[in-house]
This record gives sequence, structure tokens and C-alpha cells, in this order.
Amino acid sequence: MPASVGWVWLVVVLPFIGFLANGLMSFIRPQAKNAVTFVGVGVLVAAFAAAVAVVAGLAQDLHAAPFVFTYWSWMPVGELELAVELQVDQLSAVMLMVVTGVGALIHVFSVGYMRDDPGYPRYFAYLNLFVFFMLVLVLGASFPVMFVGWEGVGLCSYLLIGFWYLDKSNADAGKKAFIMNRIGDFGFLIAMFLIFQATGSLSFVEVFEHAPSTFAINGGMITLITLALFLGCAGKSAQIPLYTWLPDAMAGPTPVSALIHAATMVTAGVYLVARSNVLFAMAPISSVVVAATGAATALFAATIALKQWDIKKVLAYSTVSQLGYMFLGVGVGAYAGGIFHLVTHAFFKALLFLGSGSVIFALHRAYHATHSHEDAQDMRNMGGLRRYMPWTATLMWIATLAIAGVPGFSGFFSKDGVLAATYARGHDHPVFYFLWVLGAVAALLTAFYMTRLMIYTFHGPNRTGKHEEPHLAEAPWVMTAPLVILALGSICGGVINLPHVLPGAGWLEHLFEPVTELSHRYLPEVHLSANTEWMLIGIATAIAFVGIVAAWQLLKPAVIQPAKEAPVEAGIQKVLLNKWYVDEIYSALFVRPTVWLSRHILWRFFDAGVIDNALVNGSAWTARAFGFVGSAVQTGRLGWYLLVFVIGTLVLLRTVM
Amino acid sequence: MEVISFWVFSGIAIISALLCITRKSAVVSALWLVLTLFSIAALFVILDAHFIGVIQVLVYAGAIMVLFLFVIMLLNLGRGGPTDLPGWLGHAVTLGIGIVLAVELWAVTRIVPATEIRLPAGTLDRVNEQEGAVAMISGPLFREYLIPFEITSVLLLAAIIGAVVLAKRRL
Amino acid sequence: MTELLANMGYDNWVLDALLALPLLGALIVLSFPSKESKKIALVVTLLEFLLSVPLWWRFTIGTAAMQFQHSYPWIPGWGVSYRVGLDGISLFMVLLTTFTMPLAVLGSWNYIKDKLSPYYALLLVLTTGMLGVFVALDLFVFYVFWEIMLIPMYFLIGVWGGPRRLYAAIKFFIYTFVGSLLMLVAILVIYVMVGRATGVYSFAYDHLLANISAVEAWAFWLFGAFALAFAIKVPMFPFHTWLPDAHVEAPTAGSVILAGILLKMGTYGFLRFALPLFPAVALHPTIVNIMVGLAIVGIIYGALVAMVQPDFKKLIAYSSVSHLGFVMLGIWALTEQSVAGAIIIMINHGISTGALFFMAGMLSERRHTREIAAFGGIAKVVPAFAAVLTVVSLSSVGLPGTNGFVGEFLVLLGSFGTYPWATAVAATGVVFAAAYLLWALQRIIYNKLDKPENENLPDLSGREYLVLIPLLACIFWVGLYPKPFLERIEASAKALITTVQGSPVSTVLDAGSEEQLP
Amino acid sequence: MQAVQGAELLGPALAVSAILFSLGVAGVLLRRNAIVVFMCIELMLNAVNLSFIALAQQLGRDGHIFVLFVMAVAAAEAAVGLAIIIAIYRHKQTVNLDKVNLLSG
Amino acid sequence: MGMAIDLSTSGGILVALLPELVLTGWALVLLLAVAWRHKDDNDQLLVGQLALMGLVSTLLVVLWLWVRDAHPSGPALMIALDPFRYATAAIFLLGAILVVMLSLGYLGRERVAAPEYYVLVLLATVGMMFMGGGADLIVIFLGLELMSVSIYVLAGIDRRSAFAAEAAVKYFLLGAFASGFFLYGVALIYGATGTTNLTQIHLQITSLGLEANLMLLIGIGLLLIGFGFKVAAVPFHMWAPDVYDGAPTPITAFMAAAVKAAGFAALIRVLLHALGASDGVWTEVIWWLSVITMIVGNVVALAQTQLKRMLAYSSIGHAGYILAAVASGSEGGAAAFLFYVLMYTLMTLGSFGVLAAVGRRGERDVRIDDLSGLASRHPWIALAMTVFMLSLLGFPGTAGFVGKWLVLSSVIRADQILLAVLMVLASVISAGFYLPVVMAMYMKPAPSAEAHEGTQLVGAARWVVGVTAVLLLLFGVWPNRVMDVAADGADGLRPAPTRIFTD
Repeated sequence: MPASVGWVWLVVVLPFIGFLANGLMSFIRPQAKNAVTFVGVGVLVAAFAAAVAVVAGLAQDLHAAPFVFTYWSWMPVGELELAVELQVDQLSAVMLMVVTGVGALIHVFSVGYMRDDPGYPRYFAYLNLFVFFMLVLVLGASFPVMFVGWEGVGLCSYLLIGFWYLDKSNADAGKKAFIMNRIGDFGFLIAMFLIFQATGSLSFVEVFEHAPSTFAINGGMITLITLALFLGCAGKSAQIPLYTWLPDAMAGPTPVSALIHAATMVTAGVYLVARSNVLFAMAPISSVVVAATGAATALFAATIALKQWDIKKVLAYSTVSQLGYMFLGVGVGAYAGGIFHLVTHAFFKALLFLGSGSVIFALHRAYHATHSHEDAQDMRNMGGLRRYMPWTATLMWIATLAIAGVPGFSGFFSKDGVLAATYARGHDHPVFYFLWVLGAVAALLTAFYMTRLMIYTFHGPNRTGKHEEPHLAEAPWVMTAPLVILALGSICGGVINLPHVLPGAGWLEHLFEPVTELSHRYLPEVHLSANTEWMLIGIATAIAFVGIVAAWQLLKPAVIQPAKEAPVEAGIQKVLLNKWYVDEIYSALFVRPTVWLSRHILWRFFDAGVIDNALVNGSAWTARAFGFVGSAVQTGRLGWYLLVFVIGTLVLLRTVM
Repeated sequence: MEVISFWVFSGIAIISALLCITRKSAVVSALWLVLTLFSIAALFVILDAHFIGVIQVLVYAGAIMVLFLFVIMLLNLGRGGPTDLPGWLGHAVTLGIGIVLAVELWAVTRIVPATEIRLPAGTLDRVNEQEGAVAMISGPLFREYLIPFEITSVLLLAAIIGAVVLAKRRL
Repeated sequence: MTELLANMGYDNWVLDALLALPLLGALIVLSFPSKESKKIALVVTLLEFLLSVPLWWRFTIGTAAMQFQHSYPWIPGWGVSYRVGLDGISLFMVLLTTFTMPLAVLGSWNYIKDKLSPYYALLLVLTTGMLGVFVALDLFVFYVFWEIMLIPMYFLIGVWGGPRRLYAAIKFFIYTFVGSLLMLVAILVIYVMVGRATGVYSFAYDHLLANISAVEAWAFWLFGAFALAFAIKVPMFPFHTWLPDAHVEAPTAGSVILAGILLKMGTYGFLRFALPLFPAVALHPTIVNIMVGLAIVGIIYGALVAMVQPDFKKLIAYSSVSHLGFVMLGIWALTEQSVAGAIIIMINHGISTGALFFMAGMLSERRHTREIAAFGGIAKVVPAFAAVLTVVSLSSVGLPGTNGFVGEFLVLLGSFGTYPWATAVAATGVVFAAAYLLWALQRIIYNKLDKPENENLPDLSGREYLVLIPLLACIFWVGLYPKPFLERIEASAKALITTVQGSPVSTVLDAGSEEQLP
Repeated sequence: MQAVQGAELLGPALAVSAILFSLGVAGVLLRRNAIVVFMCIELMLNAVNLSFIALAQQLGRDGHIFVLFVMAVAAAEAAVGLAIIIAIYRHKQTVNLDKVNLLSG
Repeated sequence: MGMAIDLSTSGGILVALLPELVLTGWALVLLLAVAWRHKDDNDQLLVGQLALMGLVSTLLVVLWLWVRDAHPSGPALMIALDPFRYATAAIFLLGAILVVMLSLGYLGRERVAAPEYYVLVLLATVGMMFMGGGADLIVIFLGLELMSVSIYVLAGIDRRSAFAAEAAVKYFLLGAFASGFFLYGVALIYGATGTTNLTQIHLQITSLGLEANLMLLIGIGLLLIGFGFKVAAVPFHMWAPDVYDGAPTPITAFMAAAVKAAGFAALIRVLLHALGASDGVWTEVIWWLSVITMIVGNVVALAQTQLKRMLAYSSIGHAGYILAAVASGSEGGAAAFLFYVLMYTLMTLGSFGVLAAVGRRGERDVRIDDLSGLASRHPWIALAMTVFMLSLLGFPGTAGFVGKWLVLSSVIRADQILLAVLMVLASVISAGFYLPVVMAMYMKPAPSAEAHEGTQLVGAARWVVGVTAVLLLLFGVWPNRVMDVAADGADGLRPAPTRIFTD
């Protein structure tokens, strides 16, 4: 085994050290920003370096079986042999690179973005902690260890969404995210219990080895397990019906949205499905559910993204939609394809978020300078910004083209891969054609709303306001530099998994073969004929251009008014603006009834009323009441006493006779 | 002859007892009680307890009832103030209870002591003739029943002390 | 080190010393001026803790037998003897107790302002009472300790408690008294019947356990008596209503001890007595349905009711109902994982809920109110406090990496094999737990800092750090490396399971319980 | 002849004594005048004495002795009882028991 | 094999009766002392001290007989010579001693100028001793009357108090009424068995197979009524609260403890020794009496606000517990009774001692809440009271628990588990009125600054309260010796069916 692979523990530990150091700083030296920066960013860069080393070690034999490193025995009870162990294989290697790489860039960006925030050390502490947990998640060698990271990242997202906790809505958003994730985690737990019942183990290697011998293909057990797992994924990766937390999560600082709610954490679900591809491959029904959910989410979220004015909200729904694509991919068995889209998405979506971040940063500074309290995230307050921040504009255009699927850009290849795989499944079952259509439409909408975002933000007249205009300016290099790197990724990220019709195609797929070979037994890869592929490529290209051009033609940035004098929307637009009222429906259906039931029925009526008053105190009162009766009977009149005496006598004599 | 007299005296006893408990005036009640006691004394004699009969007359009808009357006079309850009898309900309840109790106690009259423990008929008469009415009592009283006899003396002492303590004028 | 102790005969006198030392301490406290009392109490409890620590190493892993066991006759004429011992279950209860008491003393340092000496004396007496319950191996002695510990608690609540302390105190007392007296009858019945059958009249646990078949006919009723006593103590729904009042009115240390240790006496009783003595009844379908059902109801119900409590201490109290529901589920599932998990939760609950009560106490020390609504946004003024509160809450929510997860995971994992549906329902408890704790957390430390009186709260003091840091340490120790705990528990858990499952399921209930009526 | 007589008088005597006893009890219940109540109690005692004598005729003279003691007891009680009644009269100027109910509850 | 006493000789009788004789003698001495000096409190005090000496010396005599294990060489006529007699006598004497100690200061404070008080206490004790030691129904009856007559007077001895007078008249009329029934019972038993000697009655019943003889049964019934009154068993209890309430506090204690104990002693001796053969009948009756007594007593006590009445009702409840022991119909039950009643005497005397210290003029007006804040003013008194309350409650660590435990196990050994359950439920109820006393003393603030200023334990009362409290704790932790003694005291009380004994 190449030695450097063994350094994987270092990758995990470094961010944790950063967390401890910065956490300490936040209490003792909140002002020492340079030290914090050094530690916070340093550990990430170091972790990235270590990760590179690990992957390099792995690269010596790309078909090696997974390396499992056991550190200590965690919960050994009876047949349960649970240890804290990390697993390095091709899949986790890719994730490792994404997490540490993108993570490092976003840390750098944050240095500029959070510069003036009083919570600077705390911010970096949380961010480092997040990376730590994310690494545990992707490197964990068993479901429970993965679960540690799984909930850990949830915690960090909770902390970072509510980073500016003094504003109730932020705290609410954080709580909402955590609880919704918990609903998913419930599924994850159930899945683990089922797996343990079935296989008697929880470590990936053993479970996947035993799976074929343990489960009947398409059997009830395996289906149940995978569905439960997918519930977890839906929670973590914001799929229908548990997606509503993600848009609210934008309450956190923008780099956080980029790192957690676009690039890494939210993709954990996809990773989990890919990781347990064997199980899903053995449960076709669940796979279809996954794919269908993905497609539906992709389309549904895209529709909402069409009418959002908050720039981050647009990106948020776009993220949900893109995650839908990834699930569509892994759902149809294109595990490599799904992960591929995950990687490319990590690049361009992070880029978009960070770009919007610097836009917001600029507006914020402007409004701050003039002490006005406009919404720095509302696109209606932007417009024509390319004149003030050319770098950002250009870079974001690159990302937009990528996500819109313009040929040559990374997003094109990954999205096309997913759609092609879906189409290919079509001859197993027609439903996949339908899913493909959904995906295609979603792609169209994607192109449309992304263009819309760009137009309203960077083109047309500026709507920020007279006094603010002079203050609008490009962000500092520390923020733009990461964008450049990400832009490179967005452009040429596609090469790692080119379509089969191109030379050197499917590198990632080959890379993943050791991971996915088992599943291919049940879900063999179907290769489309070259013509079909070319056709699909053509359609995808067409869709992209149609979307972009349509937006360019239809939308007139000139007619938009700034947010404060903007007219009230109506009709379908209003519905879209209000995200199909899903939040309202949920709260009316689940949240408020539960609270009402708990407060009035369970607590006030049943607990306090029935049990405590009626039964507990009631019995006491009854006893006392009898006591008062008894002492009322004690009238003090001898005649009465004698009467009682004699009656007692009669009864007693009756009994003895 | 004895049987008849038994029934006669029993009748007297019962009737006068009834009157005793129903007369309004305490004095009258007391006098009726005296009559009851007398007839009970007579019954004692009929039942071969001559000495006891005599004592009954002396102690009860004589001493104790006199004491009662004395107290009644002392507290001058002679001419009754308001009656101490309850209303019809009280009477009814009392009557009911009395009857039930009588019925329950009546049961014992069906029982005859086991023959093993019964003396041959007329034993007491014979003892009476041999030892005389007094010796027949005094004998066992000062032999087997010495201890109870002594206790009685202490009892009476206690009673005297008590009566004195409670009744003496000086506080 | 341990050898040295061994040479000192540590194993033979340690339990007696643990029981005697606090009583001695109580006398010393009473005999000194009251301003010294808290120092003395601290010293004594610390000594007690140090004394108990070596148990950890001297305890022989891998055997279910009672260790450190010995006995002296007490009332030989009646087969009563002072008999004590430890196994993998009681070991941790004892350590938990000795660990909690010094913290309890520290937690009362400024909170208690008057009648100091009696207060600390009672704390010490309470220690003996609780330890006695956990180490007693003679049912008579067990009962005596079980009752004795009521009195100090009664006074702690009644004298140093909140506004409704009188009500809470007497409620606590009588509630517990009902159960325990019926248990006394049950104990005596067993004693008499076993005595009749064997000719040996003795309250010794092992003797009664060995000949328990003598009470076959009565098993159902006897189990009922024991179960009632323990269920009230646990407390299981619907016998829980004394808990909120007692918790809310008790002084901080009182709540901590109540939650941390007293409640465990109930679950411990199930583990030590109710199940081993009456396995046949305990495994009877009807009983199983009732117990598991109540456990689940407790989990969900406790969580939901906790969610809407305006009073922080009440919230924690109801959360205890929920947590101990997991314990009961784990106990009744009777798999190695679930039983071990149950015991781990018993430990966790002592640590996490104890910490929560300490922090609730710190809040009310600062603001003289426990209303959640009275706070908000205080993370800004007391960051350290907020951080600790967050960690503790998360451990109580069962976040992986903290102790809470280990316990709940093991219980659920183990129970799932036995009662899949019940466990699935119970697992939803983790969602509700997140709901009520995070909501409370948000309303206390997050949101707008809109109450002027909150704007200059002092942050954690050195003493408060002293209280909290050990608890935090345990939270992560148990969370990350529970192996040492598990390996000490395992043998006893396994033994329990074999004892219980080794016996045929009772037919008492099927025979129709009418003719079982006395 | 005497045997016959004794045998047949036992039952009646017990019956009479039962009736007298019941009458005594009834009197106690009926009357409110402390002294009369006490007299009724004396009546009960006499009823019992009658039983003793009747039984003694069959079982031997122990019964007679018993009656003797009962009389002594009655005398003692009479002395004390009347003293008590006088005492209560001193406080209340009445011996009507319905008036004697300071103590109750 | 201890000393055998021939009761057919007058010498034997003298020895057998020695305790009673000694005590009576002392009573006469006291009488002389009274006649000689009855002017002021000091004279009264002197008489009291003499009474104390008398009681103590009698106790010594009793113990001497017990230690020498005096037993009759032949049949026990009239007076029994067995451990049960000695044990009960010792208990009565102990009770009387404590009562006298309480009274020494009390009478002076309440200005009860009647030195005969002590004479009557002594005579009452003699009566009790005959009740506990009578081997013949006549002796038991006379003892009962001797005790009653003295107590009637003692209840009303405070002649300035209308309450005392009322208590006396109520107690007297009901008592005389009840002894009428008792006597009838004796008559019928005599009629059924032809004898009044307990041993003979047993033999007659067994040899003639009279177990179900109707006359006997009714006799037993009437007897139980008589005893039921003395021990204040519901429904024959109605007198108790009023009389306890009105009587001077030490006498209340005397009635609650010693008088009740005497009633039980006689009851147990008669039932076990003479009527054991037909226990099928009386156990059932006693079972019911026990249940309603413990329930009514405890429940009604819940409603009391006055401390004295509360204690009165609680003593009814305890009568119920002891009846449960009787219902077990075994020597174990008798032993339990001995232990329980001893401890109960201690608790009762102690708590009434505290009551006497807190209150004035008969202590009728002392409400439970009047104890508020006592702990801060008089910590020791409060502590003692707490011990008494917990002991009455039957809480582990106090002798009350051991007593309750013995009763329970005797009941359970008799397979009357339902009775045991009811008993513990009743004692749960009792927590509802014992705890508030503790609560008031410790958990409620004193109503005013000058509250409890008058509170003090005068003279010997201090010793009574202190010693009883300490003993209760001691016997609560280390009851062995007393339990053995109690077991010895009940030994051989119930004759084995096969024991033939020659007349």
C-alpha cells in the first residue's frame, strides 16, 4: 500500500485543529484576525495538500481495492463491532479533492468577504469544523461513521445559517434546516437498523460484499433499506419533499452558501447513493423513485427559480434543481455520471455563489456608505453592474454558460451525461423517456433563469440609486482570485468524463469501476449508439441556446423598477414568487397542528388536567373529602355515638352468627 | 308453681322495664327500675340463687337506686323540665334496633349447655341445704375467687377516690 | 497503584467506606459553623469520588458476578443482613453518583444562601441513601435505602425550593411512597413464601432469586408491585407528573440529583429486581405490550409536551420522561446492544440533563426566572455560556460524537430486532428532540437581544467552569470512546438477558388473573 | 322434677334476660337524660346477671360469684358515674346529653 | 427452668401477685401522702415523685419475675404467670412512668390541684396489669373495670374545664354501656363452656367440639364489642376523638398508649389462649374491624386542623394496624403486637409531650400550622417531633417501621395479603397528615416574631421527649434485642391443640 494514503488521517485532523484554534481565539482574542486567517485558511490549504498526497498514493493503482484504516474501536457490543475507521477509494478520493479544493478556495474568499464581521474567528471556526465533518462524511468507512459526518455537517450548516443569530429569521432558518435534516436522518437510522438486522454489519466493505448473498433482487427488504436511505438523502440534499430548508439557508453568509449549500454538503445525498450503489442497483423500484424524485425536483425548483428576485434565492433553487439532476443520474444507474455532475456543479455553482457574493458585497458597501437600508440581494436593485465590476461579471458569465449547458463547458458534458443515461434506460422501461423529457425541460428553464439573473444583475441601467452608484466597485483580489480558479474548473472540468463519442471518453467511469462493478451486475451500463448520442448532444445544445436567447429577447431590464417602487406581482407569477406556497402548506399541515396539539391537548388538557388534576390531586382531594365527611359525622352528640355503636353491634353479631 | 311465678315475675320485670325507659320523669323511671330490680331478685330466688336474690334487693334496689334518686333530687331533676324523649322517628329507630337486638340475642335461648358440663339436676338446691345459702357463696369467694375479690376491693377504692375527687366542692 | 490498593484490601472495605463517609461528613458539617459547611461538603464529596474512582480499575471485566461483595448480619433473627456488592450495572450508577455529588455541591455554592449546614448535611445523607440503593444485595436493606433517600430530598425541595415547594415536596414524597410501600408488601410476600418453600427465611437477593419459583402463583401481582414502584421513580408515563413539579421547585442541586441519579433508581430497579425476579411475567406478551407501549408513549409524549413548556426547567423535566422512555425500551428489548445502550443512556442522562439543570440554575441565579421568554439573544453577552449550552443541548439531542448518540443508537439498533415497529416509532423521537431543544436554545441564546435586563449578564464564572468542564469531558468521552464503559457493562447485560430469557413465559395472565387476587 | 324444671326454665330465663337487655339498650338509645341513660345501663347489667344465674343453675355456683362481682362493679360505676354527672351538671346546669357537645369534629 | 409457683398456696399467690400488690401498696402510700400534704404544687410534685418510685419499683419486680421465668407449677388459676403478662405489664408500667414524668410539670402549669391524680394513674395501671395477666375472664373484667373507673375520673380531673367534664361523661356512659356488652359476652361464654378460666375454656371447646356453638359465637361477638370499644375500633370508636380531645394531654397520651395496649393485651390473650380453636369466626370479624378502623382513622385524620385531634384519629388508625396483627391469629402476630405497642407507646408519649410543650389549657387550640417555624426557634423539639411523626408514619430508620414491618409479615404469614395491601395504602394516606406537621415546622416561616416564645419542655418532660426520640431511632436501626424479647413474650400464648392438662 502506498504510504501516502495512510496520511488520510492528517487530512481530517487538520481542519479540526483549525476549529479548536479558532474556537479558542473567538473567546480569548476575537480581534486577532490575521492569526485567525492564518490558521483558518492555512489548515485548509494544508489539508488540500495532504489530500493531494493521499490521492497521489491511490493513483499508483487506480483499480486498488478500498483502503480501510481503523483507528479505534467505537461501540463494540455483542455482534456489533463498530470501529472508527476511514476508507479511501476512488469515490472518496474524488470527493476528497472537491471538498478540500473548493473548500480551500472558499476559505480564501471568506477572508475578504467576512473581513469586517465581529464574528470573524467564530466564522472560521465553524467553517473549519464543517470541513472536518464533511471529510468524515466522505471518508467514513461505515454507515455510522459516515453518519457522524452526516449530522456534523448538518450541525455546522445550522450554526452557519444562524451565524447572525440576533436576527430571528436567521435563527429560524438554521433550526428549520437542522430539523428537516433530522427527518431525513430518521430515514438514515432506520436504514442502518435494517442493514444491521440483515447483514449483521455496518461497514461498507462487509455490507456490500454480503449484499448479493443476503438480499433478493428487488426484494422487500432491500427496497425498504434503499428507500429509507433515500429519505436521508432527500433531507440532506434538499429533494422533494424536504427541499424547503435550502432556500431559507441562504440566510447564512454567502461563502457558506457556496461551500455548504452548493458545493459540498447538499451533495452528500448523491454521494451516499453512489456509495451504496450496490444496494440501489439491487432495488430497481427504489432507483426509479430516486430518479423520478430527482427529475421532478429539477423541474419544480427550476420553475420557482424563474420568478425569484433575490439573487441568492435564484441560485438556491437552481442548486435544488441541479441536485435533482444528480439524483436523476444516480437513479438511472449512472453513478459516475451523477458524481461527475456533482463535481462540475461544485465548480460553477460555487463560482456563481461567490460571484453573487462579491456583488452583494459591493452593494452592501455602497448602501453602507450611504446609510440606506435597501436589500443588497434584490436583483431589482442591481443592473448594469458589469460597468463597475467587470471581473465578476465575466467570471459569472462563464459559470452561467456552464450551468446552462453550452457545449464545451463542463456543465454541458455532465448534464448531457445524465440525460443521455436516462434516455438510455428508456428501453428498459418507457418511464425513463418521460424523466428524460422532464430533465430536458428543466434544462431549458435553467438556461432561461440563469440568463435572466445575469441580465438583471449586470446589464441594462443601474437601479442601485443615485448616491450609491459612486460607491459601487470591484471586490478585492482576495475574493476575485478564487473565482478565477473556479472559472477554470467550470470551463474545463468536463474533460474528466467526456461522452463516449469523443476520444478519451468516460475516464471517471473507468475510475469508479472498482466501486461500481458489483452494481453493474444488476444494472449493466447501456451504451447508446453513436447516432443517438449525437442526437442527444444536439438536443441539449439546442435547449441551452434556446433558453439563453429566449431570455435575452423576452426580458427587458430597462422596465424593471427598483425593489421599493416595484409593483406587486399577481397570478401565476405571484404563486411562483411565493414558491408554490409550499412553506405555508407545510406549516399549516404539520408544524402548527403539532404545536397546538402538544400545547392544548397533550399538555394543558391531558397532562395538567386529566393526569395531574383529575387523577393525582383528585385522589388526594377525594381522600380529604371523605375525611371531612368523617369528621362531620363526629357530631359530638352522645346519642348519635350510641346509635352508631349499636348498629355496629347488630352487624357484628350478624357476622358471627 | 315455680314456673308460674317465674312467668309472673318475668312479666312484671319486662313491663316495668318498658315503663322505666319510656316515662318522662327521671324519678318515675327510677321507681319503675326499682320494681324491675325487685322482680329480677325474685327470679334469682326462683332460679335457686337465694343469697344473690337477697343481695340484689339490698345492694341494687337498696343502695344503688337510692343513690340514683339522691342524685336526681340533688340536681333537682325531680319535676322534669322539658322531656328528654326524642320524636316519633327516634322512637321508631329505637324500637327497630331493640327488636333486632332482641331477636339476635334470642338465638342463645335455643342452645342448651352440653350435658358433659351440666350438673345433675338440683345440685345447687342440695348444696344450699348442706352449706346454707351464705356459705355456698362465701366458700369459693374466699378460696378460688380470692384474687378477684381483692381486685374488687381495689376497684371500690378507686371508685371512692374518684367520686371524692370529682365531687368535692373545693377546687 | 491498583496493586497498592489491593494490598490495602480496598476491595473489602471500599463499599462500606463509600456508604459511611458521607454520613460522617454530614456529622462534621453539622458540627462546624455554617460558613464552613460548603467547603467541608466539597471536600467530603471529592474524597468520596476519589475513593470510588479505583473501582473503575479494580472492577474485573468479563464477569457478571457481584464484585466487592461482602455482608454482615444485621437482624439475623429475620434473615436480614447488610449485604453489598457491585456488578457492571451498579458500578456505573455508583460512579455516576460519586461523580455528580461534588458538582452538585459546587452548583449550590452561591445558589443556597441560608441554612447552609443542614443543606449540605442533607446532600451528604442523600449520597449515602442513593449509593445504598445501588449496592444493596439484600431486599430489606435495599428497601430501607430506597425510602431513606426520600427524606433528604423531601427537605431539599421543601426547605430550599421555589415558590410552590411545599406542594412539590409532599407530592414527590407521597407519589414515591405509594409505590414503595406496595413494593414492601411484595418483598415480604416473596420473603415469606420463599422461606416456606426452602425453610430458609432470608432477604438475601441471591437466595430469593434462586428460589423465586416458590412465588410462581403470585408472580404477576408481585411484579406489578415492583413495576409500579419503579415506574413511578423512572418515571414512566403516566406516572410522571410528580417530576415536573419536583424538578421545577427543587434547588439546582436538587434537580440535578433528581434527574441525574434518582430517576436511575427506577430503571436500575427494573434491571436488578423486576426482570430477573419475574422474567416469566416480564416477558408475557401483555406485559411486554404495556411496557413497550408506555415507553414509546413516554418518548413521544414527553418530547411533544416538552416542546411547549414555557419554563426551561419544566422543559428539561419532560425531556427526561422522553429520554427514560428510550431506557425502558432498551431494557425490554433484551438484546445486548439495547440493554447496554439503556445503561449508557442512564449514564448520559445523568451527565447531559444534569448539565442542563446546572445551566438552568445558572440562568435563574442571574435573572431569578426560568421563563424561556425572559431571555433571547444572550449569546451576544454570554458567549461561553451559550457555547456550552449548545454543546450540552446537542448531546441531549443525540448528535453523533456526543454521548447522547451512543446510547440512543445502541438502544434503537438493539431494539429494532425485537420490536421493529415500536423502534421505528421511537426513532421519530430524535426528530422531536431536535425540535424542542433547538427551539428552546434559539429562544434563549439566539433571536433579538430585546430584554434590557439581559444586556449585562455575567458570563460563566470560574466555579461554573469547574462544574461544567467535567461534564463536557464526559459528554465527549462517552461519545467518542465508550468502549471502556461497554466492556464493563457487557457481561452483566448478557447475564441479565440469559436469566430473563432462560425462563418460560408465564401463563399467569392466560389463566385469568381473577383467581390470582388475594 | 327439678331437673325438668331447671331444664325448661333455662331457655325462658335467657329469653327474659335477652329482652331486658334489649330494653336496656333501647332505653339508652331513647333517653337523653344522663342519669336515666345510666339507669338503663344498670338495667342491662341486671339482665346479664339474670343470664348468669340461670346458667349457674345448670353449671354451678361460679355464676353466682360472678353476679356478686358484677354488683360490686355496678356500685363502683354508680359512685363514679354519678360524680361525673354531678361534675358536668356543675358546668352546664343540665344533664341533657344533647347539650353536651362542645367536643366534636 | 425458672421458678415454679404453686398458686394453690397463699404464698404462691402472693408471689404471683407481687407486682400488683406492690403497686397497690404504693397507691395506698400515695393516698396517705395526699391525705397528709395537699396544699401546694410542691406537695403534688412530691406525690408525683413517689408515684414514679412506685412504678419503677413495680417494673423491677415484674422484670425479676420475668428473668426468673416464674411459671405456675399447676394450672394457672385466675392469674397467669407467663412472659406475655410480664411483657405487657412492663409496657404498661413504662407508659405510666412516662405519663407521670409528663404530668409532673404539666399539672403545675395547668394548675390542676388534685394529687389523687397520681393515685388513680397507679390504680389504672394495676387494672391494666390484671387485664394483661388475667387467666380468668372475671379477673380480666375486673381489671378492665378498675382501669376504666380510674380513667373516667382522670379524664375529667381538671374540674375547671368543661371540656374535661364532657370528655369524662362521654367516656363514662359509653364505657359502662360497652362493659354491659362485654359482660353479656362473658356470661354466654360461661354458659357455653361452663367455665371462665381461659385455659379451661380452650380445653372445653376442643374436647366438646364447641367451636361452632352458637352461644359461644355470640359470646365471642359481644366480647369483641366490649374490647372493640376499649381499643377504639371503628365503629365503636366515636368516643375516642372527643375524649382524647377534652382530657388533659398526659391522660390523653395515657389513653392512646397504655389503655389501648391493655385492651389489646386482654383481647389477644383471650382470643389466642382461650378461643384459638374457633378462630375461623373471630379472624374474619377482626379482619373487617381492622380494615375499617385503619381506613376511617387515617382518612378522618386528614381533615383535622388541630394537632391534638389529628393525633387522636391517628391513634385510631394505629389501632387498626394492631388489629391487623391480631387478625393474623398467630403468636407471631402477638409478638408483633408487643413490639408495635411498645414503640407506639414511645411515639405517642413523645408526640403528646411535644404537644404539651407547645400548647396551653389542654392544648385543644393548637393547630398544626401553629407549629410553623418551630424548627428555627426550637430545633431540638422540632427534630424530636420529626422523629415521632416519621415513626408514626412507619418510615425506615425509625422503630415505627420495624413495628409495621413485623405486623405486615405476621399478616402475610397468615396469607392475608389483601389486608397487608390495605394496611400500606392506609399508611400512605397517613403521610398526608404526618408530613404537614414536619412541613409546618421546617418549611413554613414563623407567623410572628414572638411565636413559640411560650414553648418549653418543663422538667421531666424534656427527658420523656428526648429519651423516646432516641429510643425510637435506636430501635429503628437495631431492633434485634427487642424483637427477640417480643417473640419470647408471645411464646406459648396460643396452646397447641394437643396439649392435655390435668385439672
